[in-house]
Amino acid sequence: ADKVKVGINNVVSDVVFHLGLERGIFAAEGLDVELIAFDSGPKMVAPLGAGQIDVGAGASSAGLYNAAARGINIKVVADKGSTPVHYDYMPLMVRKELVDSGKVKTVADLKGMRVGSVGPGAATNAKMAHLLAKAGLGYKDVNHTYIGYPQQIAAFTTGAIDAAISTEPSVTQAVNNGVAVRFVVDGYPNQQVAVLLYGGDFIAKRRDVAQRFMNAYVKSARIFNDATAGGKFDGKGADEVIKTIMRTTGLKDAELFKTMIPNGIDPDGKVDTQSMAEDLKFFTENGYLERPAKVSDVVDTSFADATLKALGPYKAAQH
Amino acid sequence: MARKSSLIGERFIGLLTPLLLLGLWEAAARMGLIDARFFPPPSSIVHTFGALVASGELWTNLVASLRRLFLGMLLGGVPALFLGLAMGISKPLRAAIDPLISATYPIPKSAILPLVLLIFGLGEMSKVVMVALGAFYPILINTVMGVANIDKIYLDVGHNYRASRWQVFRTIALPGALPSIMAGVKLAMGMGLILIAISEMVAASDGIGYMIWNAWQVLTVDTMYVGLLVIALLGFVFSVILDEIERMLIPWKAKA
Amino acid sequence: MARKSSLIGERFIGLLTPLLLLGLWEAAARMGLIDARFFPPPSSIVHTFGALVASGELWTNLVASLRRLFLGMLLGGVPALFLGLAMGISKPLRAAIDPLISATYPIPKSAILPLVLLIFGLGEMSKVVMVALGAFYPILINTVMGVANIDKIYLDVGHNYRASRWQVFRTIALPGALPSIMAGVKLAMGMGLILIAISEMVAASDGIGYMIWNAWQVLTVDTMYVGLLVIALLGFVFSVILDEIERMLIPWKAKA
Amino acid sequence: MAVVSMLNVKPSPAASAPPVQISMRGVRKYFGSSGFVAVDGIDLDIPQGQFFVIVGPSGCGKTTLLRMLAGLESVSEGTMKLNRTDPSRPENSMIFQGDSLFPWMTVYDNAAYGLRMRGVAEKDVAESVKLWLERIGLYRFRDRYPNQLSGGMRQRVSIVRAFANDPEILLMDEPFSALDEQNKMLLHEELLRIWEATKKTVVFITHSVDEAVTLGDRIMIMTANPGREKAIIDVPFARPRNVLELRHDPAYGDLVFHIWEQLRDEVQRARMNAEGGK
Amino acid sequence: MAVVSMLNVKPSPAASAPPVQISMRGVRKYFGSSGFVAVDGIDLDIPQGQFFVIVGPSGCGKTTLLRMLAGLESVSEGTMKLNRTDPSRPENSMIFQGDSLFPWMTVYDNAAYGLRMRGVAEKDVAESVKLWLERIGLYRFRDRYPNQLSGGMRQRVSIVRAFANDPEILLMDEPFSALDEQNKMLLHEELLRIWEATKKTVVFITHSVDEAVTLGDRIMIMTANPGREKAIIDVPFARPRNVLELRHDPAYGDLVFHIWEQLRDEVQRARMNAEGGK
Ligand SMILES: Nc1ncnc2c1ncn2[C@@H]1O[C@H](COP(=O)(O)OP(=O)(O)OP(=O)(O)O)[C@@H](O)[C@H]1O
Ligand SMILES: Nc1ncnc2c1ncn2[C@@H]1O[C@H](COP(=O)(O)OP(=O)(O)OP(=O)(O)O)[C@@H](O)[C@H]1O
Ligand SMILES: [Mg+2]
Ligand SMILES: [Mg+2]
Repeated sequence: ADKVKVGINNVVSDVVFHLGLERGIFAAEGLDVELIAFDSGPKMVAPLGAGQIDVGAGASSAGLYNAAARGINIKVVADKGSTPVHYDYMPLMVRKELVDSGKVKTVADLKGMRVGSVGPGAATNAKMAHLLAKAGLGYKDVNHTYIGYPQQIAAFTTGAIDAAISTEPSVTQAVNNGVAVRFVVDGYPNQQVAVLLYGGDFIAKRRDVAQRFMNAYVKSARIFNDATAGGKFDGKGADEVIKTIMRTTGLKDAELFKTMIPNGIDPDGKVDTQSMAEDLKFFTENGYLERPAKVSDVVDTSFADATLKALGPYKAAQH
Repeated sequence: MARKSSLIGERFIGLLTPLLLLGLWEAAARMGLIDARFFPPPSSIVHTFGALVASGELWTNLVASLRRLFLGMLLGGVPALFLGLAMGISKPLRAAIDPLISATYPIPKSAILPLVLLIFGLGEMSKVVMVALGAFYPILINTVMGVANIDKIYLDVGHNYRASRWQVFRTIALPGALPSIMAGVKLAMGMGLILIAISEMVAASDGIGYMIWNAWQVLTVDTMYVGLLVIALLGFVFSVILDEIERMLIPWKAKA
Repeated sequence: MARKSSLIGERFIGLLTPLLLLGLWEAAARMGLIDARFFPPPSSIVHTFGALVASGELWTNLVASLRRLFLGMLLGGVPALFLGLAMGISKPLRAAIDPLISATYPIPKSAILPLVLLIFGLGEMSKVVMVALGAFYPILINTVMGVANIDKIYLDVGHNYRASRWQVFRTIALPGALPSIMAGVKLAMGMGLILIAISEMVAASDGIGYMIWNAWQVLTVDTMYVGLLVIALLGFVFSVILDEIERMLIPWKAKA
Repeated sequence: MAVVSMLNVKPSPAASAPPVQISMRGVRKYFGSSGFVAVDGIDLDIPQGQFFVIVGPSGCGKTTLLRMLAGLESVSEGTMKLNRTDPSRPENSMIFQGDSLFPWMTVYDNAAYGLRMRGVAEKDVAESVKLWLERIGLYRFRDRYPNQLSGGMRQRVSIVRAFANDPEILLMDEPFSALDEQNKMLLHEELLRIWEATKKTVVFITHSVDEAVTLGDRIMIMTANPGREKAIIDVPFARPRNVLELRHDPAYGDLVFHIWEQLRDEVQRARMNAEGGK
Repeated sequence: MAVVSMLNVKPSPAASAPPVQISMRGVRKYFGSSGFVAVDGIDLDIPQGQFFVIVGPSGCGKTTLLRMLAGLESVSEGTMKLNRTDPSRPENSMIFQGDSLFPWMTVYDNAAYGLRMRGVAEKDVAESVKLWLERIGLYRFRDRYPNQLSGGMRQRVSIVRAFANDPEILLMDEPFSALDEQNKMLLHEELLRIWEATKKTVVFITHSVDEAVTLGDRIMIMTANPGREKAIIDVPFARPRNVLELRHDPAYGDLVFHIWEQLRDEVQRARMNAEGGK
């Protein structure tokens, strides 16, 4: 079997890889997949560029474009987490107290407030900018504070932040803890957030293995889509998928999944280049890029296209 | 006899203080003085601890971390010891290397973790190297200081008896600096534990650090505290062991 | 005269070694022996450095970090010094607190950062506290060791002249432990720089740590190296300053 | 408390006998877990104002006894009492055997140590320290650190430190051993002059029988290890004594010879012990 | 190199005169940036096998001179040469003034230090150390650490350390100052016996004029600071000497008195200096 090293973040959306492993989908393609956990996407870039790992579960971010500009050959090859309607796993959260007291009724009320975000140059910031713009605010009309997702719950609790674009399962935990509410859901549909990345060597020197990996990946993605039809963890085979998630992430509370919103993942692996282009504009305007860049610099859809040809389009499972 | 029983007495006082603090915490958590969602009462942590022990999960992680810790301590500590002794004895060597040490020491290890991964790969080696980096500096700095502080008369005796460089190392610099070196080893052990935790957050699938990080990600607060508790216990146990080793290595102080 | 010129000579050797290493790095990067994408040649880093200085960005971040660093060093170092002196003199106090120290020291500061944020908020205080936590332990441990290692005869003299506890502190424990305390301060300064970098990665909008982390996030590698370089330079400068302070505080060694 | 008052009401044997300043009953000292006996059953009363000298073979427990007096070493068995006569002055000051100067203080600061610990005004400290350093010939070295002094100079500074402190009791452990004989003689004279003026109680350890007889009122000869009282000898010479003239007195030679002989026996016994133990 | 061979070919002044082992020409020593002069222009030749004694007031530079001989202190001006006669043995061993035992070694390990540094087989080390420790009466204390010894016992251990090393030249800096007179006398006899048997070159510092005259072939009296040669005196007594009998020789008393007087002048001059500098 061909060895493939995959960098993951041990988040909920990484379940596609675990499904592929557990259900023998990778093995069936003759792949021996090893999953390696990283504590953040950016830490994966160097090993991916240096060929220490072949595949990465990364994020669409300014870093990708800068990496490309430095000659670090990494390509976005498929969707790994996006927000089609009903799948907004990254909603705008607002501190409950502010909503209850009526201080914040619309996004426009956030003017001058403290907003948490996970880091500079992240797609979530572009989303925030998008939401603010819709409410007539500029990106700089709120105060930005960088703070990781799990810490955001703590920050909501102490009132250190007023709003944030957060992610699951932190969102559901914050809601269940009664410290924040989902304030805007589906405010920026179809944003490309998490992506599947291939290292340059993997693409150039092991094309065949890379293609087989894509085939298996898309198969897994379809299982996930079956289980999360309609934006809820109650589709076909949802219970097994939930078990896998709990086992691999260490989440202990099955109740969470009743209200948790799953991430979208295109059942054909398609990358939403349109939202990426819009986000790139945001990165450029805010000075995150060292050099001007184009979306096509970092995207290679040839593998997903070939897989689609081989497997045929996704047909939603019957319940 | 007297010494023994006072030793036991000291150990006893030493256990009392932490227990007292834990008791306070428990009471505060129960009475709602602190936010039990983030600072759960120790009893609930102990409960989770039991569950993790029962499942064998804790043990696996512990063994993985300990292995990395020991290898890293060796890899960082031994060169630090020898380099430190050499720098303590030789002024020119010290002048040449000191600035390099003080410039590289404060470079945040967490920031260069990606570079370490790049150089040493994603496997065990990079984690061991991280621990080694952490252990290296305190042992080196304390060894240099310890040697530099040895009363000059002892070095004079060594030179008068034509001790070779290596003999001066072994018979004067090392034993003379030993108390200071042991303080350095204690600091290094703590640093090692900190760095093992940091480096296991990347490219690891086991270890106490992995466990803590994972628990933060999904906010299973109790598990996280178990991880912190285990590290604290390790720190305590190691310090008791190191104290014992110190007592054995430095008999001329103990018997006074 | 002789001492002065040898001091200058030593400084010179001390600068030579790092410059040599930088030269090697430059050559290796240019000849493609190391991956210049991740280890860009120093010349290119210096270039970025110049740009960041020119834009004033570096200066703003530097000032922010230095402020936190100094406040944190004070907040952690002063209590560590006094507690350390007290523990060095009083055996029961030492027995009571030692285990607590060895258990809390290895708790990874990065793992409890969220808790620190919870307690001290997202503002300056949490960053200062992180630095203070880092500075506290090395100074404490080295002070305790330094005092415990003072030749017993000096304490005998103190007692014979009926020095009060405070006087024993001031006239014997403190000066006697000073070399060891200074080694602790050096270690603490390094730790402080490390922790300032770690804590500025969360909930900060300026500071060298912020700059480094930011650069990693968006992969502006040169900027990241500038950040690391600045920290290294700070480490070097502080150690030179601390050496100078040591020379002043410990004249009885210098004049020997 | 009760003991002290009892001592006070007890009728003195001779009308003018000074009160007892130091009293020991069955004082023993063991060391460590091995139970090595360093001092074995000393009974002794030293009246206020007496110049008491201890001689004995090396390792017999002289220093240990003095350290117990100073309260620096616990008494394993028996009782040891120091009675105060003038609570305004410090009880005792010790001149330690060997180096005991603080390496981190200059000669001046070392000499001023005791006075400063007592909170004496800096002006008075300066006066007293200057006086003493001049007497002992070290005033021009006042800004040096101990490691810049010779062995004898260091010893002289530690003498100044104790004397400047003006205690009730002076405990002196071979204070003159590293000094040349001329300095020693000058200091003998100085010491006698001061002692006669202030009538301090002095406990003085020496290896020099000449020194013992020249200076002391009473001399205790100790046995080799374990240290016991072998003999106590009263020195009959009148005060004030002239250090040089004394040596021409035939009684002086006899006394020195007598003590010398007793000591020789002890040293030989100590040798025997050592060889027996091999 | 050239110098050494020149020395070798030079015809000896007297046919049987032993070769010069130590030669100093204009040796000066300044300390630190202040330029304090500790030793000021010493010219001296010490023949092989001579027992050379240095006396002088406290702080006159004796220790400094000895440390320069041992190579532990640089010579600020002038030349100092030690000529080897037997390269198989160590050149010199020093008995330091004051404490110099390693606190982290037992009595035994301290005593064995020199031999071990030379790589002597452990069996031979054991034999030699045992012999010496027994001679000096400390064999039963061999497992103790220095802080468990009395001052005199520590001094005796450091004597053993130097003697066991069997060097060509013995440098002794007040080796007997912390010893009781009986131990001192025993050691004097021992030292003379060994010296007569081995004919080592000895440079010996003492404050005791008796000790100097009893032991020495030649005595250098040094001036008070800065240390210069005041006089060099040949000791006329025949060898082997009996330590006790010697004292009854009237020539002995005269010599002691003569040296004593010269020393007293120096000490007084030193006092004057000190007061002049205040
Ligand atoms: N490291 C030093 N720095 C400055 N001065 C020094 C140093 N060492 C010694 N001295 C000075 O040099 C002089 C000679 O010192 P040395 O120790 O040689 O005297 P000594 O003859 O051995 O006296 P003693 O009989 O008291 O031991 C003294 O005045 C001393 O203060
Ligand atoms: N801390 C200790 N532990 C064990 N034994 C000790 C300790 N201190 C002293 N001794 C022993 O007690 C005995 C008496 O020692 P002490 O120092 O009182 O002798 P001393 O009469 O002052 O001798 P010297 O004239 O050589 O100074 C010695 O045999 C010594 O080895
Ligand atoms: Mg003694
Ligand atoms: Mg001397």
